[in-house]
Amino acid sequence: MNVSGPTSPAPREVAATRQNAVARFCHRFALLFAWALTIVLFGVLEPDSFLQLQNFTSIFNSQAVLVVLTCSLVVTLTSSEYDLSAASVLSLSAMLIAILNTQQAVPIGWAIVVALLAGLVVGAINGILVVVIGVESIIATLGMGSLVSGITLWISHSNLVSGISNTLVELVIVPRFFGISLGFVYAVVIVAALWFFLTYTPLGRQLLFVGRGRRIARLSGLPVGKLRFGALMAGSFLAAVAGVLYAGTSASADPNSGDSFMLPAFAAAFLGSTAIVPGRFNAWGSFAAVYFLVTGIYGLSLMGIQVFIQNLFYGGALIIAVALSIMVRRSETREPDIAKEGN
Amino acid sequence: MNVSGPTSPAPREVAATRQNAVARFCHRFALLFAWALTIVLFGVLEPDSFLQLQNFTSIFNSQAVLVVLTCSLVVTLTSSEYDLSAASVLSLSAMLIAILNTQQAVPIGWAIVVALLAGLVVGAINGILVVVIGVESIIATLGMGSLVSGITLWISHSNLVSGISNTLVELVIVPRFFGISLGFVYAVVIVAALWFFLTYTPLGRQLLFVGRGRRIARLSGLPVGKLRFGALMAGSFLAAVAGVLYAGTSASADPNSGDSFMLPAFAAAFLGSTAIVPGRFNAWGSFAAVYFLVTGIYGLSLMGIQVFIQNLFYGGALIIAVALSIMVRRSETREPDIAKEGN
Amino acid sequence: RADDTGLTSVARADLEAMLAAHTGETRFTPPGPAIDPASLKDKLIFTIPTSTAIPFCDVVDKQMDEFAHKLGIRHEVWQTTAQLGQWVQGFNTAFAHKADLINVACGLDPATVAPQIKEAISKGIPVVAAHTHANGQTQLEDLTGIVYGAYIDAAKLEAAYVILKTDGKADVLVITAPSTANSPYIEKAIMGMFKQYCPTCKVRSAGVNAADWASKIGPTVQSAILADRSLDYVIPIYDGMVQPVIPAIITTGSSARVKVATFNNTPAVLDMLRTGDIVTFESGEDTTWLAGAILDQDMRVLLKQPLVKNYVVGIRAFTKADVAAAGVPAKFGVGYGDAARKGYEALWGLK
Amino acid sequence: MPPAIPILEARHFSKRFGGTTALDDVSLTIDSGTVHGLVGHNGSGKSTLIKILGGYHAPEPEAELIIDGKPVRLPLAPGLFRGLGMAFVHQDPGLIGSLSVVENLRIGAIAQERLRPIRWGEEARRCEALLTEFGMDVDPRATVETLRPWQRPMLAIVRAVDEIRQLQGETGIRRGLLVLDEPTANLADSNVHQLFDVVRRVRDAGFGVLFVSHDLDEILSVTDHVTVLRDGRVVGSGPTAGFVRNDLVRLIVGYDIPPATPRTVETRRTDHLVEVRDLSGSGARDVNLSIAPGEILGASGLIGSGFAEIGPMLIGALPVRSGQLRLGATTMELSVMTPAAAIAAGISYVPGERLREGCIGELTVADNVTLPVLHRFFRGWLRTRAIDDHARSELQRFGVRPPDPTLPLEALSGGNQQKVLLAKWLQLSPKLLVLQEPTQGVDVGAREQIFAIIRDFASRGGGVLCLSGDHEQLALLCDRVLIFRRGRIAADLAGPDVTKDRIAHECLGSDLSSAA
Ligand SMILES: Nc1ncnc2c1ncn2[C@@H]1O[C@H](COP(=O)(O)OP(=O)(O)OP(=O)(O)O)[C@@H](O)[C@H]1O
Ligand SMILES: Nc1ncnc2c1ncn2[C@@H]1O[C@H](COP(=O)(O)OP(=O)(O)OP(=O)(O)O)[C@@H](O)[C@H]1O
Ligand SMILES: [Mg+2]
Ligand SMILES: [Mg+2]
Repeated sequence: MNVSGPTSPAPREVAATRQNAVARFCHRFALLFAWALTIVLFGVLEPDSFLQLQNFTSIFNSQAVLVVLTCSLVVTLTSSEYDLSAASVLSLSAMLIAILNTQQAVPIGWAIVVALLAGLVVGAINGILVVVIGVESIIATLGMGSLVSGITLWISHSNLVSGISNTLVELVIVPRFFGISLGFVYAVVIVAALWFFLTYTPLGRQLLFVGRGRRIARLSGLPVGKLRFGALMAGSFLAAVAGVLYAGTSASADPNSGDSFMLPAFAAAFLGSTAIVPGRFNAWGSFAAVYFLVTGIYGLSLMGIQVFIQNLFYGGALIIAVALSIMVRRSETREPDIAKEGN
Repeated sequence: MNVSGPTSPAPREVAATRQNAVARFCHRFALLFAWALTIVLFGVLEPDSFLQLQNFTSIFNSQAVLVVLTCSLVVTLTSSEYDLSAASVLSLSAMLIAILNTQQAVPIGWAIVVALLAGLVVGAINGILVVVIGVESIIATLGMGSLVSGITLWISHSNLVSGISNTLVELVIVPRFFGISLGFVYAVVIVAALWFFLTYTPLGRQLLFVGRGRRIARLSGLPVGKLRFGALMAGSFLAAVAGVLYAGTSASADPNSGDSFMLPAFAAAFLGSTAIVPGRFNAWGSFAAVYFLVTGIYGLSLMGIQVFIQNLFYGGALIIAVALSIMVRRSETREPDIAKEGN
Repeated sequence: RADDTGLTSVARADLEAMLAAHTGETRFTPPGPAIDPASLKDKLIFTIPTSTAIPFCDVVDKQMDEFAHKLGIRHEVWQTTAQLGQWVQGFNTAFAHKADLINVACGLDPATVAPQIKEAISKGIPVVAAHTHANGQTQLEDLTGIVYGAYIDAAKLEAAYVILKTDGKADVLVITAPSTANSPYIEKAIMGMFKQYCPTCKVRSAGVNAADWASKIGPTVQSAILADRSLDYVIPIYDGMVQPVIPAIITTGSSARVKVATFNNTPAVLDMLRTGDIVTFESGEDTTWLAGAILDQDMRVLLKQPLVKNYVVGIRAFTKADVAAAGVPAKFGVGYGDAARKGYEALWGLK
Repeated sequence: MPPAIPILEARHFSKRFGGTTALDDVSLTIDSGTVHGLVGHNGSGKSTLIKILGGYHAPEPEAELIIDGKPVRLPLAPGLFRGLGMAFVHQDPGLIGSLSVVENLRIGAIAQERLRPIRWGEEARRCEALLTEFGMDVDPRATVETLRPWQRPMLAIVRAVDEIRQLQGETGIRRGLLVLDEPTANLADSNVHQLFDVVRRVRDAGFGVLFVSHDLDEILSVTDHVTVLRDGRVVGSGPTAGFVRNDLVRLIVGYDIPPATPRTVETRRTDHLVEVRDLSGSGARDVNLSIAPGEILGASGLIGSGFAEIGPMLIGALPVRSGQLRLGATTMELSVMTPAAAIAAGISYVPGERLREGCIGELTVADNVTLPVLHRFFRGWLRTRAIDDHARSELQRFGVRPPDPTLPLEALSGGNQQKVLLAKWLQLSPKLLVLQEPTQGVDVGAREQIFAIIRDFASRGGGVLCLSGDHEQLALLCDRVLIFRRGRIAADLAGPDVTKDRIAHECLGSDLSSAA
């Protein structure tokens, strides 16, 4: 059957909407260029100390926890849910491992299993609140975050717990190949798996549809509730994995250990959504964002620059990257209407 | 001109949409009942220490900062923007007062003016990012929050600064009438003004229209951009006012003082949206929420209960209140369609 | 003569002597035998503090820089903002820079970076915990050396001051920070003092984690004041906790009754002591002494000489009477005199 | 008599959205005391023109606007249209669902004030009176989303008319313009008559009316003057009396459309492909229907009569109290149906509100088309090239212009979006295709193509259920039409009875009989 012909509506100038491939490429990889630029900049400023292989392995090794926590946020953000309890789950997971392993003499393997299960339980409760009852995710997870923190404080009597089995430490932080630790390998594997999941599996695409248009997804036959529930559980699970890496990195757990990761993780997820697949939360974009931010901060620390500059760098990088990305996309595609501009 | 006629559509079952007045009343005042219940509960558990006038005046006096910060969030949330920089603005405002007043010998009045202006400037930058450039508010204000924190650290060299003029302290925290301090009076005045503004002024309603349907607001001839810009500026301004109260409360400023208010303020704003005018962010609801939460925490610490219970109370209260409110509203209105449930 | 509350004159004398020993400029006593740092030229000492945003850490680091410069030793401070990843990077950078010694400093609990410390030791890089432990606190086995924080001395001084000030009728709230490893030891030292010198005093403690200081100390203090009408002292174990304590006292209308004694000599809190009437007592470590002590212990490690045991530095207690000596407005490192600097320079054979 | 000065003169209006030229040097003059019709195919620029008048879009710089003889600066500042005497009913009626009826009705008044306190009690009473006047029994404090679907467009019309009346009230007869962008698309017939009544009164009071509709009969019956847009250009304009229906059609599509011939199909069939038994819930009661293979069954009725809810109910998108569906050999309980189960069973439902229910505008055409069949392209991983190829071939098959699967779907015009939706659902090779208003807001040319697609599907043995309030479309497309009244099937028209007039008559039947 072919129904096209002279009767079809007038064709519009396609060239204009088809985006300029070069501009698009630049946009996709702008964050990587910025990262490269940061490296060159600090390489010039600190030629002796910055441009050493060991520096880079150290940058890579030290951020596995943040990368995995960011992945957790990418999953939930893709389904348009905010998970503010992720950091608390990280703390809980690390603390469970510490307490079970050091105070209850539970073998480290089982302790990890319990920690991951705890992540799934929190995810399930989030799911019940958000999907079944219908509480907005930002509210439900704000509340759950507070509850989970309370539990972590409770089981730890608010104490730092140290002395986690060296097995875990070996498996996470100790450098192996060319100075790269297994923790970084896990983080890369998780990022790659997430990228594959979101890009190349039906489930990942379905999650995107659920995030962009819940009603449409449902009418298209997607099990929207299950997908949202699943995303919240997967997000909490990944946060718990980040907690395991934390425990392995520090061989100890602090009841508030997760808190300081929350802002960097959200910043990296947002920043990452301007790169690689601009406009979508995506795994490699977030990965690049984490290491761009960390490299910048690392270089600043290396130069002995005061801490407040780090805050300025963080905030400035996020704002500028996102603002530029929006302006580029606007000029690439058609002119926005006034309402989109929001005037 | 009369255009009605016999052709009018079939009558509807009126009883179903006209909501049951009793249930509605209960819903509106449920938070106040919960508050009363908390008071009765602790009154019974701790009869000697809890039920004293001074307890209540001191509960009231101590939370003016949180009330005003919550008002700031109510304004921005009404226009559907998240302002994550509010806490940093609070810190900046308090720090400016401290530094100007103690280190630069600026009279306290002028120091306050500068602090409030700084709030407006941050609000304007937020406005430019969000309204003019089109960055999502949650991202823009996350970045601005980090930037503003950096500036606060910078100007204070990360130091706690104390010695703010006693005039301000007198004007804020010192108990006056029946043990009530002026700080609480300001907070109540701000809440009442916000309530009047949101409920009875066209401008307040315009903000709500913009928050609920930006496109439609624009089609209806509202200056959407200006209103959003204004909301972000007003929010930052109120956060700066909270900073002034903070400076007056503790006669000193810490570069990170605002951070710990962020979660309580969001929790109170969300919780407050389940009360008084359920379903909308509103001033008195938030006021009730702040004092419900604080009374609970206060009673718990009076009983010498450990800190973790406070976290449990916080999280639990938020989740339960919002979940209940949603379930009540669902049963009040008509059968929801399945897609809205999001299953 | 024993007065009505049982504060014996012996006890009173003890307490007064304790306070007197810490009043005025610090009196330096050499920690051990002199050392010869000549062989340490161009060695690299790498310091990782909890957070360089903590001004106290910053001042000590600067003072260490100054000493190191005179000694011809290289000293690097890693800029951090209290994040695990940054501490780990600090260690890796120290390895990359071929540091000869690493200081885990200024409250950074060695337990949180235990794997990194182990790695450093296995690489043959000694690690010294500087100003993180209270005396008597259990410590990580891997650590090469320790310079204690003077937490215990300070805790005892606070208790002594409060007991004396109230003539043995104290009613005290101690605010602790359970998530900090040295907090329980500080608490124990305070409680021990009261038990020893004033068993009839009423003392209780409440723990608030550092993350919650700004939001939860207020209600805690308020409810304690209102629950107990005779409460007269609040002892926040670190002076970083003082800020939210003040409004809690003012709002309850009890600023004439309830006072504060605390520790760390943060300038802003010394200013409160000078200009206000709620903070009445504060002590803190001589920062020059502390900087010298850390370097001194570091050099003993590098020179493979016997380490100083129970290395604690001197503290100075301020009351309204002499707080002006800390500067107007107060500054870090002011008011301790020159003894520590001269003492160490002599000990190390400089000049 | 029309006065010398026109109420509105738009000159050289152009508007480009990136590469799309929505308006190309359009000039338009509206005299007071006239109803000015504006017609054109989908995407011809009607709504864009109207949104420029409302200050929503900024036109290209050469545009001039003269109101009442006075030039006005463009772009119009937000809300300035009120000062110029204009009131609008926009294409999507411009209501905020989560807010109350009063707030929505008074949005205009609220937009003009700043700090003067609002007296809500008074406002509510005023609105109640206004709604009663228009025969609407609606609680002014109810939120708009709880209203019945047909009440919402009516609310927007009441609001605009009220705003126009305010103008009249202030200074006696005043000159102003009521702008209606497809106001009848979602209205019940009775409300359409009511609306025309209002439009004529407004005109007679000396105002101008700009009236947009795809229904040419409406245009011919209510307007005094017509302007036709094609591809953003004015291709014809003149007094309505000077046009016959076919002239308009030719101007709109740019060529002649041969008169459509209704399908002549054999009479009743007994081999049922689909059977629905005792379906009740969501406004429909005891519905029994059956569809033979190759049959196109229509369903119609007044808005609110329950016919429109049948589609969502069959796939479990609206609550069902009871009922069974037999499709081939399988029988399903409808009260536990879900869209996923319906799709698995071979039912495709193409919803009416395209961008709200059908597809996600910011995602690509390929993403949208392949969503229900993603698993077909998953062999270890999703074959993205295969996805694009598949989407492209589907677009070509359905004559989507341009057939580029990588464009965001919102870049297509309404008719093309509808074709994409059909492609999305027909690729599943369903046994039963349920369509809701398949050509709503679709221009005449695209409409023919869509008809052809549907007929082709049926001719291969599929069953079609077409839910529509467009009687002409049903007459052209369907073998049989069920008429709903008050939630029940009231008539079953077949063969020669399937005519536009007969359908219209049967739809109103119950009202006529109950009034009698
Ligand atoms: N905000 C926008 N951004 C980009 N393109 C737009 C925008 N709004 C409209 N267009 C394009 O402008 C053209 C004209 O659209 P318009 O909505 O004015 O058509 P219309 O005549 O009202 O059609 P319909 O009969 O379907 O309502 C279309 O090609 C449409 O895709
Ligand atoms: N239709 C409505 N939609 C939204 N809010 C409303 C509505 N009607 C009333 N309210 C809310 O109800 C509260 C008070 O309304 P009320 O009817 O008492 O108004 P009023 O100012 O007392 O009017 P009057 O004195 O004329 O009766 C306000 O919070 C207002 O926001
Ligand atoms: Mg249109
Ligand atoms: Mg009234």
